[in-house]
Amino acid sequence: MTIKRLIIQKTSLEKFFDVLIQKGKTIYAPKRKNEKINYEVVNHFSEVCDDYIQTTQSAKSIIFPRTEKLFNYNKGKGNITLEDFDPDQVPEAVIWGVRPCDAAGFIPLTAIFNWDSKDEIYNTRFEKTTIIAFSCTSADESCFCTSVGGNPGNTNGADILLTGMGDKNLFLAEVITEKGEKAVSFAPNLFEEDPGIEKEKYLADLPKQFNQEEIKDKLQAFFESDLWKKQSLRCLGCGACAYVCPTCACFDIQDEVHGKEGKRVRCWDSCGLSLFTLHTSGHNPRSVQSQRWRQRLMHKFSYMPQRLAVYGCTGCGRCSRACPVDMNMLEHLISIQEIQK
Amino acid sequence: MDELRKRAHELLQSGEVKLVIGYEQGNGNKVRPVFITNPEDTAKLIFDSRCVQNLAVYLSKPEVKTIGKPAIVATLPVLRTIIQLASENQLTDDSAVILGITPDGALRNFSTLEEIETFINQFEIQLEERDKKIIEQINQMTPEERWKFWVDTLTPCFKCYACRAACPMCYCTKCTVEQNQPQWIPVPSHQLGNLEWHFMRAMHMAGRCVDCGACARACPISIPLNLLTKKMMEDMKAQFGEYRIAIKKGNPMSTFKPEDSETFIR
Amino acid sequence: MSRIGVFICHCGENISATVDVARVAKAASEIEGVVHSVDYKYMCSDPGQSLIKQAIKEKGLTGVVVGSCSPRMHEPTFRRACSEAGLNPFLCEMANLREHCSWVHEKNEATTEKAIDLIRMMVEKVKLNQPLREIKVPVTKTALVIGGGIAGIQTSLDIANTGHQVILIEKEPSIGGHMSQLSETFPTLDCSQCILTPRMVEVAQHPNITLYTYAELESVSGFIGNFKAKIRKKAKSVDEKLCTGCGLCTTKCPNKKIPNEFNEGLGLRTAIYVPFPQAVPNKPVIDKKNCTYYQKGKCKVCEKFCPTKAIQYDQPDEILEVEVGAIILATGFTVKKVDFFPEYGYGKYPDVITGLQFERLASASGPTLGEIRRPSDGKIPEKIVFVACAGSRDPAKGIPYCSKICCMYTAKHAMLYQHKVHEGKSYVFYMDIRAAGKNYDEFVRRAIEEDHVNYIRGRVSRIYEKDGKYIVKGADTLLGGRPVEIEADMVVLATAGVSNEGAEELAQKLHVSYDPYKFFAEAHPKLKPIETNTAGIFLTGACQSPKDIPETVGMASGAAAKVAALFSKDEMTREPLIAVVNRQAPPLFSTCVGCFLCQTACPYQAIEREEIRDRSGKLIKTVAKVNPGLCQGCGTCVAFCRSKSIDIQGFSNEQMYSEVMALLND
Amino acid sequence: MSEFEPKIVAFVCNWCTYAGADLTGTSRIKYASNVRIVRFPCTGRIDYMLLMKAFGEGADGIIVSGCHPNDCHYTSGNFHARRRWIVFRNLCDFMGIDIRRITFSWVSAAEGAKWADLVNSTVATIRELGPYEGYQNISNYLKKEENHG
Repeated sequence: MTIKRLIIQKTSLEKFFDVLIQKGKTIYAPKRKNEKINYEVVNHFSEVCDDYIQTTQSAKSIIFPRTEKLFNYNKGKGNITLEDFDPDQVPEAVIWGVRPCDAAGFIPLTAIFNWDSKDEIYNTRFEKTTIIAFSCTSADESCFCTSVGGNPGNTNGADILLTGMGDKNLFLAEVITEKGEKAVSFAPNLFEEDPGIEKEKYLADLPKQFNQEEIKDKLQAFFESDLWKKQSLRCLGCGACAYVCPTCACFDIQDEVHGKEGKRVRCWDSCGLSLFTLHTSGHNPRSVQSQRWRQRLMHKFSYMPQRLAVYGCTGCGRCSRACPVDMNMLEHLISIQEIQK
Repeated sequence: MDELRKRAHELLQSGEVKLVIGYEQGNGNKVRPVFITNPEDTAKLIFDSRCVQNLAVYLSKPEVKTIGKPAIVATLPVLRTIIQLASENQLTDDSAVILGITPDGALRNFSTLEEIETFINQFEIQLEERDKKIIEQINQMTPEERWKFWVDTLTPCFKCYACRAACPMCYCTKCTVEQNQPQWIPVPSHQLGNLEWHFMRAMHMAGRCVDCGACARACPISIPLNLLTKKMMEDMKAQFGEYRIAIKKGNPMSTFKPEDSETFIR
Repeated sequence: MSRIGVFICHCGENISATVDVARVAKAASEIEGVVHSVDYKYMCSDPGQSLIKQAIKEKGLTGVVVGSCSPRMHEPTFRRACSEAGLNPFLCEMANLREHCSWVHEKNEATTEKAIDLIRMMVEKVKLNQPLREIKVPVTKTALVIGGGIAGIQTSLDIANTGHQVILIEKEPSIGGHMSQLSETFPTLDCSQCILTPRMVEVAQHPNITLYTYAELESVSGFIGNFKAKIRKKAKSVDEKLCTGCGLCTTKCPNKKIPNEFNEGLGLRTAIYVPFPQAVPNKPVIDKKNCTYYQKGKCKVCEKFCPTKAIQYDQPDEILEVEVGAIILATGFTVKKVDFFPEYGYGKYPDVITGLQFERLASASGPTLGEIRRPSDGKIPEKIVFVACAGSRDPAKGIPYCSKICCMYTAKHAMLYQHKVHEGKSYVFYMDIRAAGKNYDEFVRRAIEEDHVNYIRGRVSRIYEKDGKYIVKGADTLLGGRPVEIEADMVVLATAGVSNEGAEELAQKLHVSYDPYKFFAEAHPKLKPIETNTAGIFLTGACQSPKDIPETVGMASGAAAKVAALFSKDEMTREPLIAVVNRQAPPLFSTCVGCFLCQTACPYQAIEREEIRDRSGKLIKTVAKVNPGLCQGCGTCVAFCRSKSIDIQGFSNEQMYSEVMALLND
Repeated sequence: MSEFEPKIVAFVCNWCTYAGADLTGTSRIKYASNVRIVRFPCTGRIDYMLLMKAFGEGADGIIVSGCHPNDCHYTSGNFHARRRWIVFRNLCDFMGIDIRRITFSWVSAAEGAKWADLVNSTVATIRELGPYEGYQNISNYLKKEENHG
């Protein structure tokens, strides 16, 4: 569908929020707690935080939770009963206040969960969730969405994109999808026609610093390069980058057993952790951190565009902010771009 | 700083070490670890009050080990770590050249572990007032409040294990959380799994922690998880006498005194 | 897949009276992996055991759980039954339905539920049991005895008489120990040397005993059945083979004023000397510290006079390496000297002496040839005071324990004095009289009643000199604490028996525990008084705590019996319930990271270091390894190991974990 | 509603407390049936993580018992254990884990009556404290709640 442009007053925005609550939506929105801002279930507009560049953790976990049950089982003697995932249990949800880079993160994520088989659980959650994004009016040194095909006012991935004007008493509301349209339809009166607002004027200024296509092409030849070792010598091999990333989708399947009962759960994992590729035999094809760092970067900038036609990075910069040893994605990508063939 | 660079340059030039592990300027206002193999690059080395990451964590990293003998910039917590690692058979006198930095910022060379031990013994590990205050606040809570505090504090943990990765004392090649026969700690980061992980981590640090703070600084979501180790250190001081990092001394948890308190035993 | 058999015992009615055994058997049959579940009147009876054997064969069981009495009662029975049916005995577990359930609870639903839980717990455990084999360790059938007093002599002779080899080492130039210093022995008053010296000679002549005097233990490694010991043979400066023991050198030695240790300093000896006339071996040694030649480089008188050219000034210490299967510690004890007591003059009064010095005075071979004379002027004392518990039972002096032998020898001393000095008056200050032993109390009574020794119950607070007499101040607590003052010519202190100097060092060499007073610690105060906590090392005599001769000899024979039992087979077998450090496929080799903190936690020094090397010999890593000969299976290391690299067979992490899980989940 | 029956797991050593509990049996002394004994070679073998697991799986109370000091079959396993329990208890307390629910004791092989008393008094204490809901809430987390984002 074509994007519908509307405007909404700040006071109406608050009303819109309340309408969504009244319609039974669970709203996840950025909330400040102990100096960190993260998505949490919010019931009052006043709790929502709006003065942030980026949340510490991405919105990924709302649709791809860090731990989720796939099914329950019960083993009687000779008969096993399964209680499968019930799509009806998934609540209708809204993610409010997502940055465009986070919203864009759902594109690669959806691609991964629909690559070979369709992941029912992920898709159900995704379909039941409306993403209301807010454009960025400022950026920091870790941000680089413009270099990976995004921008501070990018509409990709969002259902509705709101862009605040000046002192943010008025917002441009771009209704991008049917999900977005449906949300607006709950309170159409709160919105007005767009008088022709020049959105770009209000967006953060973030120059493009590298070309991801060029990087993709270059990486093909870099598999055996000693670049990885140089870049990753200080990498500690923790999973912080993957766990804050809006697109990292590695997971582990675990059975939690309690006697005859048990459940199978899916939980986050990371290719940065050494155990991730450890074979039962004791052999580990990615035995050192440089190989794991290579995997992370290659996966996002080479394998995914090749296989899924989508890049695995939206330039949110969370990994760089979270890294205890300043492994900076942007810096490393620029340095790859700078390598002369 | 010039002295540090000069010494690092000498060490690399002479071939005494193959690698210098230190700090360099990172992005923005960050500093970060740097690994220098070329004497010319020693100009990158910096040292200031921002340089708090515990570099000793790299001494057990396989890729770093393959480069050759390192020199390491070692502040007081790093020196303590080196001694604790030595007491656990992970380091010897020849493992690394120590570029010690005294608490007042001066370069100090150490030629033996004993020298380091003597040096660090001048500075008792003391909790900062701020930490003492928080611990005291938690102590003042009712057990139910404490329980709620910790469940709430640990619930956000998503088990990225940055705390473990940043800790130089967590050098096991296979951590208990990676054992699955039996599965001591649940893999998923639910509340029980998180509690058990942090409880066990604290127990494993008992008597070994040098209070460098690396674990808490590494936590991407700022869980104050080193409050546990700090509290434990205070308790051990109170229960078993001094808390001192030393080369030759059984771990307080692997030794005992016949007169240890047993007022809690019926 | 497990095929577990469950066998529920009624134990007559002992279990079935309170537990619904049929229901337990039925519930057990529903547990995953259980293929056979029955209940029976008496599982331990022959027909009961046959049920188990039959089921093992017919159902191809991979594990057995017997729900009956305590495993401490019948575990061997059922394990043997399994073994007889071809199932590894360690695949059998018992659930304690009797002592821990039916006998202690009322008949009700909850009790049956508990029984089911206990069964489920053991079923889950036994699923994870591993077939184990008994551990076999070879045994070197030679014993090393350290210390040549009566304890070492007795144990050496007893072991040697069983046909096994003994190496006996003694740090002094002669064996004999304290017993050779004694005059007469209580309660029979027979002459100590008369009964000891034949044994000393027997040691020297026994074909199975190798005696090294003037020798000390340098170091020891290895474990039970397989120790390697290094012995330092100190240079005697006399070639033992050439020396005939004629004694000419000792008469010619110009340095004659050295206090004689054997006589507790009450006599003198030369620098080249034989400690006492009946010494074994009866050959001299040169005391280098007091020899003019060694100190000043000139003299060599002994060499000049020696008819066989046996003197060798440049003889070096010799280090012998021996392999032994058992070690017996018989290093004895010592007594506190008079200088330990400020209140008794700090040793400045020559006629305030120790009991051991009194023994030398009373001994026919002693400096006074058995006459009781004052060391200061040789006068026969007319009034003599004996002070018991000098130091002993005195926490303020750091010796809270009773030295055990003083009551008896003090009575003996007083008696000997009365026998030798008929008109003399003797007093004994005592706290309590401890004369438990065959004919002991009668002996003390004889001293009091027949020999008229004056026993005063009370402590001596002070001794000081006044007009050539020693004023002994004390109190008679039987007379309401009335002060007592005695003017004595001589005072004999029954000073506390204490551990030997160097005991701590020796204990550390051998990894043997010791108590706060540096006496070696037995493995169990009641049931293992002879064993130490290190398997294969035994204790005898006063090195464990002060004791008298009969007790020492009894213990020595006991230790010999322990050694004989150990040596009775070529290999010893042990239960395989020991700790094991895991080994894994390369590149990990083991999850152990070699922190070796487990070494300090192990009570048995059973954890060794193993270097894992690649084919070219390059060290890959150093990891812990449990010595199966030393490990006793306590599992302290297992609970301590952070990386869970050590596990214990029979009580493994998986087993214990699954027990807890099974208990709390249906 | 029937009275709350606490689930209590006892972690005991083989040589003293297990034998002591056997003696309770041979002496026919009755005690509450809420306790289930897990036998270890020595208190030194008892892993604190097993205690955590017991709470995690729904135990309301725990007993840990072994040989009196100096009576350890392995000479010092109980001393090591005691030290471990000191640290463990402090940490539990600091984290709000209810240490009233863990009874530590020395019960010798001769103390059959003491064992019965110990179990009875522990059961009484736990009965008064009620089910360990705090812990059970977090361990039921995945049993009830489905996901965690």
